[in-house]
Amino acid sequence: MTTITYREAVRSGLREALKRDPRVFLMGEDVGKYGGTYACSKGLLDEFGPERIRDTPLSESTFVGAGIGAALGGMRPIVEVMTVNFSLLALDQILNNAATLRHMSGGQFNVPLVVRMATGAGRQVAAQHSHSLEGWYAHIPGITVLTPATVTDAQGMLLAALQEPDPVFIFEHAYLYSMEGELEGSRPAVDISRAAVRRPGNDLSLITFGGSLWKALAAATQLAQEGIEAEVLDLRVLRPLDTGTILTSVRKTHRAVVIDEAWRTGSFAAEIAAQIMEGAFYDLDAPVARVCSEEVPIPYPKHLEEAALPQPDKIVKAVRRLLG
Amino acid sequence: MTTITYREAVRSGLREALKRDPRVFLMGEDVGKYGGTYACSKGLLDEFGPERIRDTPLSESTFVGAGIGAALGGMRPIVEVMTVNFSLLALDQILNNAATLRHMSGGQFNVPLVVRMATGAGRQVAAQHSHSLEGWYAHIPGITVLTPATVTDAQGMLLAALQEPDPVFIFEHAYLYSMEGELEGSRPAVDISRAAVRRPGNDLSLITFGGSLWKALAAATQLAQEGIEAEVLDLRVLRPLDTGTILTSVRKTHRAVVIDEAWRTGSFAAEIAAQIMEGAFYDLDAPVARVCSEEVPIPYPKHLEEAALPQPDKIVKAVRRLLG
Amino acid sequence: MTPAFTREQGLELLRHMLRIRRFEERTAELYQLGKIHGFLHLYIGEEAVAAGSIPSFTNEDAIVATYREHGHALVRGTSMKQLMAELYGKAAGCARGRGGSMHFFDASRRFYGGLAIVAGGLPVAVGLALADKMQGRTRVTGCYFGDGAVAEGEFHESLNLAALWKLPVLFLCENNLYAMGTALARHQSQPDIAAKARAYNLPAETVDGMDVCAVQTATHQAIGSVRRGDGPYLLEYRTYRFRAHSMYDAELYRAKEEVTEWKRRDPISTFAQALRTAGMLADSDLQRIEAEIATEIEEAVTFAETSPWEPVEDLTKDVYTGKA
Amino acid sequence: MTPAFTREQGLELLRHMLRIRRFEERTAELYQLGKIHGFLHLYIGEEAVAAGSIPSFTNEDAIVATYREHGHALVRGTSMKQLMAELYGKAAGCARGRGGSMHFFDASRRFYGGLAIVAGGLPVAVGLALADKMQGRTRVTGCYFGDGAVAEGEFHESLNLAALWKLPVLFLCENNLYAMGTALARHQSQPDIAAKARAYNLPAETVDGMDVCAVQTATHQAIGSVRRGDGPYLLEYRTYRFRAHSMYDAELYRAKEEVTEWKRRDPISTFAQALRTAGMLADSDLQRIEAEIATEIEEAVTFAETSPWEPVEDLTKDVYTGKA
Ligand SMILES: Cc1ncc(C[n+]2csc(CCOP(=O)(O)OP(=O)(O)O)c2C)c(N)n1
Ligand SMILES: Cc1ncc(C[n+]2csc(CCOP(=O)(O)OP(=O)(O)O)c2C)c(N)n1
Ligand SMILES: [Mg+2]
Ligand SMILES: [Mg+2]
Repeated sequence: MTTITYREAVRSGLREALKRDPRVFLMGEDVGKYGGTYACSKGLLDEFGPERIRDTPLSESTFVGAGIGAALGGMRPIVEVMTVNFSLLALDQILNNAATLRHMSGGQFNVPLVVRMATGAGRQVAAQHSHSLEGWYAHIPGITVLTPATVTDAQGMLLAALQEPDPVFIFEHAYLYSMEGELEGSRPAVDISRAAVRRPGNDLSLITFGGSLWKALAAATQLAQEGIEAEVLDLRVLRPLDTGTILTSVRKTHRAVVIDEAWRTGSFAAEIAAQIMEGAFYDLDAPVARVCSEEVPIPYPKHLEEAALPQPDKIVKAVRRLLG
Repeated sequence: MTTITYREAVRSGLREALKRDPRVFLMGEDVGKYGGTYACSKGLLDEFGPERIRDTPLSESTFVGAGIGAALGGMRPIVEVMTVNFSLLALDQILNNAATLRHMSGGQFNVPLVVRMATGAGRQVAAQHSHSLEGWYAHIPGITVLTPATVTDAQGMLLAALQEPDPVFIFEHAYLYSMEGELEGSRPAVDISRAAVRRPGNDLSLITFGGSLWKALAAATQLAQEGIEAEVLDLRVLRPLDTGTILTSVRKTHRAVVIDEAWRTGSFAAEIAAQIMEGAFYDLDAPVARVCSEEVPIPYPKHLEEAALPQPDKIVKAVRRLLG
Repeated sequence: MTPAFTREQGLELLRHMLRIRRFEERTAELYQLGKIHGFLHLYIGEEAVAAGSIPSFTNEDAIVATYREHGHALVRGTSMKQLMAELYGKAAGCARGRGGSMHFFDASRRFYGGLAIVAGGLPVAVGLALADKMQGRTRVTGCYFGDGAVAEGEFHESLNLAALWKLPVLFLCENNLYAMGTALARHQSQPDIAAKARAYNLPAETVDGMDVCAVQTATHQAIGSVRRGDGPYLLEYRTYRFRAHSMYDAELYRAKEEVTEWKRRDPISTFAQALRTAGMLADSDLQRIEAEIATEIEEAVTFAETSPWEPVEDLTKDVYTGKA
Repeated sequence: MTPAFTREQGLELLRHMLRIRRFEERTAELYQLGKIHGFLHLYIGEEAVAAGSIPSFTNEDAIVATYREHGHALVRGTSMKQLMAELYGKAAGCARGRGGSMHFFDASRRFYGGLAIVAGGLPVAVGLALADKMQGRTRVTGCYFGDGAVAEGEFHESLNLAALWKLPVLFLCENNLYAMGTALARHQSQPDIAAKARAYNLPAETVDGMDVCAVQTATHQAIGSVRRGDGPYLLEYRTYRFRAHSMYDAELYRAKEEVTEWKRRDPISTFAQALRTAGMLADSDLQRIEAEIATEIEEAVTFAETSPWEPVEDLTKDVYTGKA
C-alpha cells in the first residue's frame, strides 16, 4: 500500500486515464499552465501536451457544453469546473443537455462526459466560494453523481467514470486535497454503484459522504470511548443511490444520523432520511436525525465557519440526543 | 366574490403593484409589446409605458442581476423569468448575489427584489420546458419562495412580496394560468408566512403546493366517496417553511402523503417527509409517503407525460397503500 | 437573381422549400385538429435558409438546430414520416416521439436537435467541432440559431472559444428580426450581427435570407473555408417569419403592413418566378412537385396516425444507457 | 508624463498608491503569520488604476469591484482600520468580518463589493445604473473587472443591455494580461478589449494602466461622458500584477523576465520620479508620507488585533432583514 495525498490520487487517476485512452482529454480553467487551482493536473501539460490538456477561457457554460459536444463526437472529455460555486453558470448545459440528450433523442445519442469539481467549505473562503450543491446534482435523472472521500476513490472513481456511457459528475471536497491516505489495491479500478461501510457498528448508523466522512469517523471514535459503536456509511454514489446498503445498516442499528454539509432545508440528507422512513420505518427506534449546515451564507471567520458547518461534536451531540 | 382566471389575477396584482408604488417596475423577456408569454402583462405597456414595462434581450443572468442592482439602488423591480427552465442561466446571480448580499455585507445592503416565473409540466412541452425546480430554490437561505396555487394567492402574494425587504421568488404553475377561481376578500393582501388547510379531514394529510394542489383536492374528493377524509394542506410558502401547520395536521391524522411535481430523488417532498419524521415521529402510524414525478426527462406525448407526473389516481393509490 | 445551376438543381431547391412550406401548413392544421400539441414553431417564410444551406453540408458533417427546425430536418433528409410521427408523439418518430416539434434528432444524419433553450446549442456545436479537430477529421459542424440567441452569453463564449481554438464550426444565424415579440433593434445595441462576429476575429457575412441562391452561394463558400481549416465562420441570414412565433401569439408587436411587405419577398414565389424567367420551370413541373409533396404528406400523416405509441413501460428507458 | 495638476494633487495620487502598496505588503506578512486566511489577492503593481480612477467618482456614485479590491476600497475612503479588521474577520470589519479579503462592502461610500464570482458584478452594476436612470439621478456606477471576466457571457449581456438602454455605467476593465495563469491571448480570440466594446456601440478606450496620470485623464473624461447621459463607456487599463494571483500560486505560467520587465514600469516609482523631475516631490515629502502610512497601518493592525469577534449567536443574523 502506498500513502499519497488525495490531490496526488486525483492526479494519478488523470494521468492513468490519459495514458489508457487517446480519446481522453482534460479541459477547464487553468488546468494547463497553472497546473490546476488545486494542483491536480500539475505536470500533465508537459506530459500530454496542449491538445489534451486544454486551458479554457472563463466560460463555464460553454466549456461544459463543449464537453457535451465532444462526448457526442466520440471523445472522452474530462471537464474540470474549478469549483461547484462556478458550476451554476453551466447548470443549464448540464440539466438541459447533458442529462436529457440520451432520453430525449430516444436513445440515439449518449454523452460519455466526466465533469470534476471541487466542492465544500472549511477553508475560510466565505459565502460565494463555500457551496455544497451535490444534492442539487443528485436530483437530476440521467447523470451519475460521485463523491470520493478516500484517496482510493479519488483515483479509482475517475477511471470507473470514464467507462460509463452517460455523464458522470465527480465532487472532490476541497478540504481533502491535502489529506494523506493509503491507496488500496494494486489496480486503480473501483466500483461506482455501492455505498461502503467505513466502520462497522451496531448501535446506530452515521450516514454521510465526501468531506463529512472524516467528521463522522472522528465522531465515531469519540463515541466508541463512551461505549457507543456507530456504523459509518460512506454513500460514495449519490445518484443512483445505493438504498440497499443504507437500509441494511439501519435495519441492524435501528437508528441513524445523516451528515451533510449542505444547508439543512432541502439537503440531500432529507432524501436519505425520507428513504429510510420509506424502507425501514418499522425498524426505527427513533426518528432519523440530520446534522447539516446552518441556513446561512458561509462566513469567513473561523469560529463562525465552524459554527455553520457539521462538526464531530455536533454529530456526537445528535447521537446522544438520539440515544438519550 | 369575483371569478377570474389565474392569469388575470397575476395581471391585476401587477397592475395594482405598479399603481401603488412608483418604484415598482416590471422587466423580462417579452413582458411588454408581446404582452407576456402567458399574457400576464397584456395591456400593461400601454397603461404604464416602456420605462416601467421593460422588454429585455434574452439574457437571463444579466436582467436578473440588473434586478438585484436596481433593488440595491432603491427600486422595487419585478423580474419575470419567462419560465423556471431558463432560470438556471440566472442561478449564479440568485444564489451568489441576491441571496447572500445582505448577510455578506453585514446587513448593510438589502435586495428587495421580486422574481416571478412559470413552472411545471403538464402541457406537453417536453423535457427542456417541463422542469419543477422550486425545491432547489427552497434550499437557498436568504430568499423567500412562494407557490401560489389559487387566484387569490396569485394576486395577493405578489403584493405581499413587494413589501418584503429581501428577495422573493414566486413560482406560478403554467398549467394554472387558464384556471378560473374566486377571488377572496376585497383587499388583495395575503399572508405569506403560513400554509393553508384547503380541505379539512381526519384520516390522513395530503401535503402539497402549486399545481399539485388541485390534483390532491381531486384525490381527496375521490377518497371521500370511499369514506376516507383527507386533509389537504397547501404549503404556499416553501421557504421559510411553515412546519408548525404541517405538524399540527399530521399529529391529528397520523398519516401523510406528500405530493410534489419534482423528480422524487432529492425533491422538496423529501424535506417535508424528513421534517415530519423529526417533529412527529411518535405520532405517525405509517411512514410518510411521497407521490412525485418519475425520474425521467418529461416526455412530450400525453400518455407518457401523464405517466411521469403525479396524478389524482396515483395519490389515491398511495393513500390506499398507506391505510391498507 | 440568376440561378447559376442546372434545371435539376434549381427544381431541387424549389422542391426543398415547397416541402417545408406544405409540411408546415399541414402541421398547423393538425395542431388545430388536436393531433399535435405543445409548442409548434413554424418556419414558413424562412425556407430559403434551410433549403439553400443544408445541402452544402456533407453526410459526415453535423447539424445542431433549434426548436424551429422542421425545415432543417426535412432538407437534411430525415423522412417526413418519421418527422410527422414525432409531431404526433408516436414511437416511430425521429426521437421515439418523446420530443415533438422542438426536439428532432437523427443520429444517422448527424442531426443533434432540435434544442429548445435559446443559444443552448452553440456550446454543443463547438464541442462537436472540437472532437472533429482532435480526431483529425475534416468534418464541419453547422449550428443554427436565431437573432434572439445573439444576446445570450453563450453566443459570446462560444464564438470566442471556437475562434480561439480555430474549430471547424459554421455559425448560421437566422436573423428573422424578432426574438418572439422583441424586434432586433430592441434587443441589440448593435444590430449588425456579422459586425459582432468580427469582434472575435471571426470572418462573417450578411446574406439575403429570402434569396435561396444567395444563401447557397454564401454557405457553400463559408463551409469551404471552415473545411479548409481556416477556423469558424458566421453567416447572418436576413429573413422573416410569416407566421406567429408559435401557435399562441397575438402578434401585437409588429404591423400587418410589415408582414405584407416581407411576404412580397416570399422566397418560394420569387425563386419560382426566377426559374420561370430562366426557362427552367414550367407549370407542369410545379404541379408535379406539388402533387408529389402532397402525396408524401398524406403518407406521412397516415403513417403517424396509424403507428403505435411508445408503451408506458418504456417511460424511463434510455434515461441511462442500457437501463429500463 | 508631465503632471497637469498641482503639487498637492500629485502628492495625493502618490499617497493613494503608496497606501495600497504598503497596506498589501503588510497583509501578505500577516497572511504568512496566520492572521489572515482564505483567499488573498494582491493588487500590487496595479495601484495606478484604483488611485487614478476612483477619485473621479463623486460620493453619490457607486462602485462595484471584484475580489481584488483592497485598493479600490482604500482609495474610496473606507478606513484602513475597518478593512484590516475585515481581513482579520473581526466584527468591526467593513462587512462585520464575514467576507474577508474578497468581500469588502461599505454602504456609506456606495461600495457594493467585493464580489468574487468572475463577471458577477457586471449585471449588478447595470442594475444600479438602471435605478439611477429611472429615478432621474445623474449618478454614475463604476464597475471594475479583470480581463478574465471579458470571456464570460455576462460581460456580453451586460454591455449589450447597458448600451441598449443607455445606462450611466462605466465599465473599468483592469487588463493585467492574465486570468490566473491564462494569458490574454490564450483566452481571447480578439485580445483588444476596447475593440470588443465597440461591437456593442459603446465608446471605449485603451489606457496605460501603469501611468496614474493617463488613468486619471481618461477616467475623468469617461465619467463626464457617462454623467452627461451619453450612455455607458468602457475603459481598458493595461496593467500588470507583480505578485502571484493569490497566496497560493507557483507562477508557472509566466517568465521571471516578463515580471522584471513590467516592474521597470512600477506605477509608484515612475510617478515619484516624474514628480521629482517636476520639482513637486522632495525626499522629505516621501519620508513623511511613508511615515504617515506606516503609522496608519500600525494603528489598523492594532485595531484589528484588539477588536472583538462577532458572537456566534449572531451567525444567522441578517440572512433575512430583521431576523436573527
Ligand atoms: C434561454 C431561453 N430563454 C427564453 C426562451 C423562450 N423563448 C423561446 S423562443 C424565444 C425567442 C427566440 O428568438 P430567436 O433566437 O430570434 O429565434 P426565432 O424564434 O426568431 O427563430 C424565446 C424568448 C428560451 N427557450 N430559452
Ligand atoms: C465564474 C468564476 N469562474 C472561476 C473563478 C475562479 N477565479 C477566480 S479569479 C480568476 C481569474 C480572473 O482573472 P481576471 O478577471 O483577469 O482578474 P484578475 O485576477 O487578473 O484581477 C478565476 C478563474 C471565479 N471566481 N468565478
Ligand atoms: Mg428571431
Ligand atoms: Mg487579469
